[in-house]
Amino acid sequence: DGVDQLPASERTIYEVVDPQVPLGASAYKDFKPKKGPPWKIGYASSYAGNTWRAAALDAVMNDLLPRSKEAGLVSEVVVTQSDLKDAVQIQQMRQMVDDGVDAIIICCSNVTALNQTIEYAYKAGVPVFSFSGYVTSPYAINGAANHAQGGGEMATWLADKIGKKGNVLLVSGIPGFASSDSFDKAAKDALAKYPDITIVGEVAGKWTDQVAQVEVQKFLATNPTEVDGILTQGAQENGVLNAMLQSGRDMVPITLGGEASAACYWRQNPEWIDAGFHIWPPRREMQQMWEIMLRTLEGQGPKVQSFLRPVLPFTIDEVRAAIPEDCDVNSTDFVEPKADGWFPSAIADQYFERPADPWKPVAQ
Amino acid sequence: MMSATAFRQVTQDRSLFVPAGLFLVLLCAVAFRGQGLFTNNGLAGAILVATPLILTTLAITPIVMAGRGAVDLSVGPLMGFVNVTLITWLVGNGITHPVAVIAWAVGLGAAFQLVQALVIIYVRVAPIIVTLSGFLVLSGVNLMVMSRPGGVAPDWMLSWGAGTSVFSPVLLLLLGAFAIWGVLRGTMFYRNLRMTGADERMAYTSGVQVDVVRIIAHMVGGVFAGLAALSYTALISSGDPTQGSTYTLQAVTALVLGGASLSGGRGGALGSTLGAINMFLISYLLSTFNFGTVSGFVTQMAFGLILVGSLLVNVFVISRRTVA
Amino acid sequence: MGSEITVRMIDVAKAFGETKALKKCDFEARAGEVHAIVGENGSGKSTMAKIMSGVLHPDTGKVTILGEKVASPVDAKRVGLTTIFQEVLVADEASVFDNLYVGRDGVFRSQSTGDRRAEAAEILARLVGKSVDLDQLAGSLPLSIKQWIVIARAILRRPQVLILDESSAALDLDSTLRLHAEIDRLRAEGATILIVTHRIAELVRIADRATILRDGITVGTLGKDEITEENLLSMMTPADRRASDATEYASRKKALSAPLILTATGLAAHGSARLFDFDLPKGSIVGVAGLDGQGQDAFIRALAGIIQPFGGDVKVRSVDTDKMFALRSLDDAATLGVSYVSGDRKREGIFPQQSIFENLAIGVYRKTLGPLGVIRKPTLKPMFKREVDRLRIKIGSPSNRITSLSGGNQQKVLIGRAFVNDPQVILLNDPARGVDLGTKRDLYRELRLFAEKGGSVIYLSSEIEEFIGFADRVDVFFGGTLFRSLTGEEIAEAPILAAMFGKSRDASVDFDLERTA
Amino acid sequence: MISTVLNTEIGATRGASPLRKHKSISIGFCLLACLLILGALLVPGFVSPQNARSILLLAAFLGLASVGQTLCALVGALDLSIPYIIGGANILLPSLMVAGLPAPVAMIVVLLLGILVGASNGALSFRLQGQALIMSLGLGFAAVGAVQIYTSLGSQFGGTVFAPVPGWLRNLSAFNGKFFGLPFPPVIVIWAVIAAALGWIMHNTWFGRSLYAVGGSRTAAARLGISEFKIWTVIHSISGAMSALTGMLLLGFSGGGFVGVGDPYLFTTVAAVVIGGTSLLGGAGGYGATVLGVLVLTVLTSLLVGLGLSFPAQQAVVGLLIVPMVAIYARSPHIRNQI
Ligand SMILES: Nc1ncnc2c1ncn2[C@@H]1O[C@H](COP(=O)(O)OP(=O)(O)OP(=O)(O)O)[C@@H](O)[C@H]1O
Ligand SMILES: Nc1ncnc2c1ncn2[C@@H]1O[C@H](COP(=O)(O)OP(=O)(O)OP(=O)(O)O)[C@@H](O)[C@H]1O
Ligand SMILES: [Mg+2]
Ligand SMILES: [Mg+2]
Repeated sequence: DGVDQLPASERTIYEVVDPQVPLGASAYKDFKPKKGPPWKIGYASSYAGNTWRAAALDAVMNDLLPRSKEAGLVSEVVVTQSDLKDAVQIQQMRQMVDDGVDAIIICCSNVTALNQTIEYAYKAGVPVFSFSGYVTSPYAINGAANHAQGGGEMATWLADKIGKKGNVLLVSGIPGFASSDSFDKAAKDALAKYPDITIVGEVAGKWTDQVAQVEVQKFLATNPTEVDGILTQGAQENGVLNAMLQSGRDMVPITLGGEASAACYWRQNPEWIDAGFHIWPPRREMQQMWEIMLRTLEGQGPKVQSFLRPVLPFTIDEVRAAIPEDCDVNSTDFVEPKADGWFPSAIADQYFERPADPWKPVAQ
Repeated sequence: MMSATAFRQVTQDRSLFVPAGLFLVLLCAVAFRGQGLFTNNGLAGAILVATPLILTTLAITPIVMAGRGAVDLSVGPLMGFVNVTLITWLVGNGITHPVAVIAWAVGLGAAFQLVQALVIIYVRVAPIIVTLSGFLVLSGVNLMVMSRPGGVAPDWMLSWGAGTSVFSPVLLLLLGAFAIWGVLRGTMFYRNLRMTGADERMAYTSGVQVDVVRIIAHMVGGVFAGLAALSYTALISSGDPTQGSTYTLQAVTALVLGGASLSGGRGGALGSTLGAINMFLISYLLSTFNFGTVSGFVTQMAFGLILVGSLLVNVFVISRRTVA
Repeated sequence: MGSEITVRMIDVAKAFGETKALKKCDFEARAGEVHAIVGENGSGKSTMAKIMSGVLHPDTGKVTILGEKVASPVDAKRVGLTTIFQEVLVADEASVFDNLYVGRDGVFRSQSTGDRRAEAAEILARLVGKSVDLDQLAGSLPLSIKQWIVIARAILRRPQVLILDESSAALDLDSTLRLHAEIDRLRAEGATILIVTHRIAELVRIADRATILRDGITVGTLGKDEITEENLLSMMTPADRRASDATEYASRKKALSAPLILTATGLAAHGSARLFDFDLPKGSIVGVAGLDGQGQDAFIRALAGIIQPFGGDVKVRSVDTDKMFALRSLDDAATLGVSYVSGDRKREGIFPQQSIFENLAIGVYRKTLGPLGVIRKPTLKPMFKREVDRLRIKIGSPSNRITSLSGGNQQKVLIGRAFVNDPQVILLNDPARGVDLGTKRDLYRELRLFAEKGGSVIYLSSEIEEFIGFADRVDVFFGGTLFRSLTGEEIAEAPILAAMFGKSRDASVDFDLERTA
Repeated sequence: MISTVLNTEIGATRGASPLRKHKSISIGFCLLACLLILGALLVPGFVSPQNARSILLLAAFLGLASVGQTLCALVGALDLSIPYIIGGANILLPSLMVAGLPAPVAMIVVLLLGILVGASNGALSFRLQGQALIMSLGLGFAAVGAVQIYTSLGSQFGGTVFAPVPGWLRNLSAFNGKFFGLPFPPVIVIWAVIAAALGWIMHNTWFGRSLYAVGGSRTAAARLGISEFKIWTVIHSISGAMSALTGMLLLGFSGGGFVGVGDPYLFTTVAAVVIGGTSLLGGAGGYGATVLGVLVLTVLTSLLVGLGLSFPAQQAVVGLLIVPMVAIYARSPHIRNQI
């Protein structure tokens, strides 16, 4: 199948993976777009309420789109938002297809609900790219960090950090969303290896700091139990941190996913922890998806259905480099890997049948 | 037999003016914004996406018509309940035969509504409270049955969600519901229902079996909720415990947009269908604008304003009638 | 006359909590007779009718209709019993046709409209006297037509037993005659017709027998020849209550020459009615009479500022400045000291979930407001006590709900609500409806006292007897306008009745005469 | 909520003795006591100052949000705009502060806007009666949409607004807030004061009495010169104001503006009103009852959490509880007794 065609170095990324993530060969190996560039792209997001989505959209509108326009690759991006309503997202995607977009990027949706619509798009010659999460449809191309591997790695880090024993609070994302569930599943599997660690509670932070803060506060207030560490998904760790700060309890290790705000607290309290994780850096992931999309549209022939990236740990030095000493604990930004640090073109080339620089397509 | 009088009644029914007017306006606007909707695929998709809402709206229609302010808040979660049990309990256990699946959906919907009707009638608690309770219970139970979206619809249903042909099985579900309604409309039940909703005491003293009428109204609503769940399952080809709840507000809104009165007596399938289609068209129309980042918010605001406007116009039209 | 017994009640009792509506009710009616049920307000007539119809179940005793037990309106329909209830039950949102045939068929059976439409159109035309569009919504029709719809609904069922609970109360003479013709027709077909009515003249003409109820007990049945006013009254009312009230009123000196406190000029009850003027001398009691729908109701509401009269002005003399001020709204009425008491206490009087105290005191809150709309509570208790004593309201604890009181006492509370503001004019819109005699007497006495102290009263009533010996003047409405003002000797049954039917001064009204004319 | 069913309620409480009148209150107290005893027995640490504090804090938010719902229920209306006004206020306040308005001014602006939305709610829906809830839903949508558009101008996100929450606001409503040195957040006191004031107003002012009058019988109230329009407008304005206030106070609790904070209050406010014993049909009940309802609901939730029930299970249990609760004190009379 698809992953077998990757070089061994890349295949390791797929070792720990959510079993639902489709790993087959891509349906777009021999794909030719309906027409040549510039293409019209649809971005059907399911939600717009948090900083992470905002950063991702910002990457499209203020970085990727202008650059693509300059390169004559993309003419416009149509953005819709469905407020977490599947039916609405389905309708918006179909509308995009009917209105003649050349590719659709979807964001972090229900893993199965859109499958029929994706097939509909495929039949109309419109490839669908699922960004930062997977869908099970064989006609979609998924691009994301390997959230299962990330969950496992972050859980292991936390377990070590608290001395392999104690009570852990798990702050999940949006239950039911692909990346959220992959993360939780692997994280729980990893923690299960430590008999002295108990998960004392599980709350949903919805990848929104305020929600995470409220939920964790409620948990801490109504559960007098000791909490020794908090395992939280990314894009909400600052809420978790604030909840801890407010509760008046002693600070415990919390997994960091790249929010500049929480990273700032770390920068000011360097003794607190020893690592953070780029688990879903919004701009880099979007860039990854965007480049995969460009390459596919250029007919480079993706080999796999799912492009997974390993979760990258980062150190306080990287944080120091990224944000200043007098950083803002309310920042809405993210600490992200360097532009080519996430999905370098040398590696990307290995994922395509006919690799080329996506930004300088050979004239067709 | 849609006789001349029935036609006259429909045209006389001022409560349809606003939804019908809004429908025409929206249709023109959509046509102006792009003809995507008026292609085979566009229509097929529209039917696919709008059917669950139309059917949930139809599901609360008889219940609201039965009066006592019986806005059925539980309808969305009920649809979700049918959806998740279908996927988890039936398909999850290898039961995928179409007859079994359809019987389950329809039967479960009707059974739940029967329970609600019995509580309303015999415990004599206000319907809105009973259905609020149903809403909370089912919203919770749905997540207990299925903690996260997933599963797959039966194979035979997968093609339903393709939405590439106007004459899809989903359309059949819709037509089936209309047929049931059409048959009922031709019987005394329909009149008894309207009279019960309009003035229950009058109906009761005139020898209408108001309790039976109420029970049937609920069960018909339950059957429609079951059909709605089938079309919804076809739409997402899977189970989703979270989406049902959002359908309650949408259905009640569509009902009111369709000119029905939440206090009973006024309303009908035609109005409800128009209301639900209007909701779809509003959302379709707004999606044709590229509002970029704020699209969701503009949609929400515009939707609210259209709702407010059409309610106000409705009041105007209807109060004109009582003056006349 | 057939002698087959169609309706039989043996030893029936029915209590609503503490209230014993029926204590011992024995009753028989035969096929082919018109049987009247008479009694004071609250004596249990409607309860009896509801029990026969299967709406209520008796606590004890046995009821058979045409040999069967009737446990619900559905049963009643099956055995062929139809009831026209006291309240006009019409669905506004449904068409006339649907209103006529509601409940005729089972839950499902398919609709067959063809014959029915013709039949309905014919009967409705016969009853109303003109044709009515069957497809229009009932809500857009006037009350009188709605009443006819209810009657037509019953007649269309060709009942074996028909019960009319005060159904003629709202009909004018012409209509009453058409109803009587219909009743005659049914009787000739062998049906049993039970009528509940307070109109003695009507009874005398149409009833074959009459059963009298007193305090929930059937005290006897009169044959056709025995039905006279004296007989009925002596059986209906306990001896101790029967003493004439007239003596009490006689002493009052007439106040019609006093200065005017309220004047109305150029009014009309509806657009096409003739304009009229009205005046109210200080300290007088003016009765307002009229058949239903003749405009007296709109008139009294217009005086109260509830509705706008067609054209015209209402002016009231202000106590402080002694000048006449226009009264156009409820607020004007409040500032000018005009209080209104409705007889429809259920709909526009009581606040059912509130206490007795609250129901009375709410009338005066506005006068006792301190800064920021704060109610000055200490003044209220004495005021409440004063009114309760004055009106002899029988209450338990003032904090009980008003609905724990009997209808008459509820009405007294509402009158207390009007008095508590020390008004200069009180408008009473049929306040004695559903009120028993003792209560009425208390009410008359208080109003007379009020008038003697300089207050003015406008008293609308549907019962002519109420005016006699009580009102200084009776203004009779007919055709939407003030038809005649009667004073002195003219305040007697015959002249008032004549005027109510739009007859000249001397013509006496007799149902039989009218019929042959 | 629906005027045509108003009369069904009339018989429900006929012949009420004082005991019966306070039936819902006594039942509420019993239930609360039972829950507390159960909690003490079953959940370690349930009866502790910390837990009491957190229950009261969470109850305070629900209680404040339920003020408007109670008043609306008293005239037979439902206000579905509450969650949207809460969410709108929650993001508008920080974004106004970011725009440079001093905090007090920003708060007043938000409060006034809440009142404006509420007032339009009341003014536009008073003729609709039964349809009023959809009107409030529509206006809620419009309002929150507008606020989100405003807040996303110049920033990327409308759903969330990030701005430093002033310390005093944080102190008002955070768990570790201090009330003059006492270890509980002042929002609890704010709630208590508002509850007491409201209870007093309802019984001792013309406004309060006319509110009950309109809810009990519209026509009878109109005869007394009480303007139904005014009452509807005022109570919806109060509802708007209290929702805006709740939204702003929640900012101190959650540490940043998020439009979704109001979502849970859509049906929980209705549930609190109903459990307290205020009829949704108007005329009977009061804020005191709602306070009880809020406490029952919050203690119950806390107990269920303590027992380890998941959120869905909690919701189901609360739902199952409503019908029996209401059945004890607010059954409608049989139709036979309504003829
Ligand atoms: N549903 C009820 N609940 C409690 N008491 C009732 C009920 N219906 C009637 N009553 C009481 O029973 C008694 C008889 O009432 P009923 O209506 O039968 O009198 P009626 O003779 O019809 O009077 P009217 O001439 O006013 O119509 C009255 O005291 C009344 O208050
Ligand atoms: N379900 C009930 N429970 C207790 N009391 C009732 C009930 N229904 C009616 N009553 C009381 O019975 C009395 C009259 O009731 P009823 O319904 O017979 O009045 P009515 O005949 O419609 O009106 P009217 O006063 O014109 O005769 C009132 O005191 C009322 O409060
Ligand atoms: Mg009576
Ligand atoms: Mg009666």
